[in-house]
Amino acid sequence: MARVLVGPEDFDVGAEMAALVRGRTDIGGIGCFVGTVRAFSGGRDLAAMTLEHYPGMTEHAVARIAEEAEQRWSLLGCTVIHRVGRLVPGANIVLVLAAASHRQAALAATAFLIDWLKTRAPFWKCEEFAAGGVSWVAARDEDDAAAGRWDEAGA
Amino acid sequence: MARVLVGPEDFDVGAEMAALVRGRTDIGGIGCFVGTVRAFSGGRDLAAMTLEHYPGMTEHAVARIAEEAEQRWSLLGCTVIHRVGRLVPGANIVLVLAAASHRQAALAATAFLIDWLKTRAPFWKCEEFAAGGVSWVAARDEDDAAAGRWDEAGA
Amino acid sequence: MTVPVRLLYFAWLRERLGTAEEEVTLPAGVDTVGALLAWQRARGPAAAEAFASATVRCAVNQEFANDSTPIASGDEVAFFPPVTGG
Amino acid sequence: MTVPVRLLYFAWLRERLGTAEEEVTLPAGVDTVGALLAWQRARGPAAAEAFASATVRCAVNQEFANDSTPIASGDEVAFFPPVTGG
Repeated sequence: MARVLVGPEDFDVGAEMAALVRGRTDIGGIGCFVGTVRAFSGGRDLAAMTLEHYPGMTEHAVARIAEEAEQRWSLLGCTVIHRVGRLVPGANIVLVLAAASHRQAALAATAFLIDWLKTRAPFWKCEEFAAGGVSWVAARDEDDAAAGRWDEAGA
Repeated sequence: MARVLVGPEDFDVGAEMAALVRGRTDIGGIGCFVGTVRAFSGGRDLAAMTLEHYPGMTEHAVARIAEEAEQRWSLLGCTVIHRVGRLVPGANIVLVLAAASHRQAALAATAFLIDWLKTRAPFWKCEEFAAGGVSWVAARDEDDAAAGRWDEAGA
Repeated sequence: MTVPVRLLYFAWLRERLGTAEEEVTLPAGVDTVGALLAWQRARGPAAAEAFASATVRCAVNQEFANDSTPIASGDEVAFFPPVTGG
Repeated sequence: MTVPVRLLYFAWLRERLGTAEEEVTLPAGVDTVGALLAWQRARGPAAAEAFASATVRCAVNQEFANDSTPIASGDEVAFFPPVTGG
């Protein structure tokens, strides 16, 4: 059963990883991804990035994505934390952890989790520029393509 | 310039990641892999795993692998820590961190780093069984295949 | 034969419509997402413009939906742009 | 025309040979890794057995080497099984 959190609070990668592996001796590898706010977007300086979401549906959608990863790769542990609200450059946005017997499963599950979070969980990013003005981030075809590669074989 | 450490000391994933990103606002994603000692191998219980290495050559080989990753994926930060000596089940063996502007580069570099560490750095694992006896771990064809996929396109 | 539903809007759709949420009673026959989108476009100029884009996505009772997904009394129906989290 | 070199052994090769390191003087003509492997196999039964395996790997001056890699006076030459770290 994955640990799933959606909220404004920051996360502590070391503490989350320690909690995932504590007392376990069946884990051979832990894959991890942390997404952070960049200070530039399309050549413009960012003041902040605000993440809107769909309360209720979000937690459910993220939990299902995590469950899918747990099943596909027989994960021994899985954590997904996604922040919402206004975040400044350098801030953490998302944490994915996947623990498995072997590294291939841990790393594939990590990539899958972030690919599906980007395309199948109801979050929307709004950029706030240093020079003023805001802009909703457009979905990218390459993110859909990255998510789509998990549709078939599931490797 | 990557941070490379080879030695018996354990590492602190949270502290290493914090050091990698501190003060940076150009990073969009950090990929991470932690390898740990499993308590079972080939159906037998392990008491410990001892990692032997080639002092001098190891640091050099690991640094070159990290440099290759930094160049291929334009990494904004890279850390590789590999432990040596006798490690008990549950203990950390290896840490890989790769920071980049975007997630694809961070995750690809992470996979590359661990694949090449397994096949191109002079470490050898010796298993010590709970029921007595020791055995050197044999290299696996699938690790060579995993490392080989980075030889061509370098995707 | 009218159908009361709860409508939610997110991101730029919420901003363009100037509302995050409303309760409406749909006329008989508006019983799929496709029919509800057509009904939205006929509500007025602002709605017509907001729902003109083929990129508008929908969830019914917090599950991603498509044009043929049925809509029934009491449903929660959300409209939003393609997601961009992660 | 003899060639002094330093030889290192790791993992099971070290254990089978009962030594981690030695200084030897190679006869003239033993000037490649391939020739050095043949010389090792001719040193005695233990060495013959340890070096019989086609999986023995070599590094010259801390760089991975192959049979045709040259060996010169003062080189550090290491022999070991395929690596298994990570």
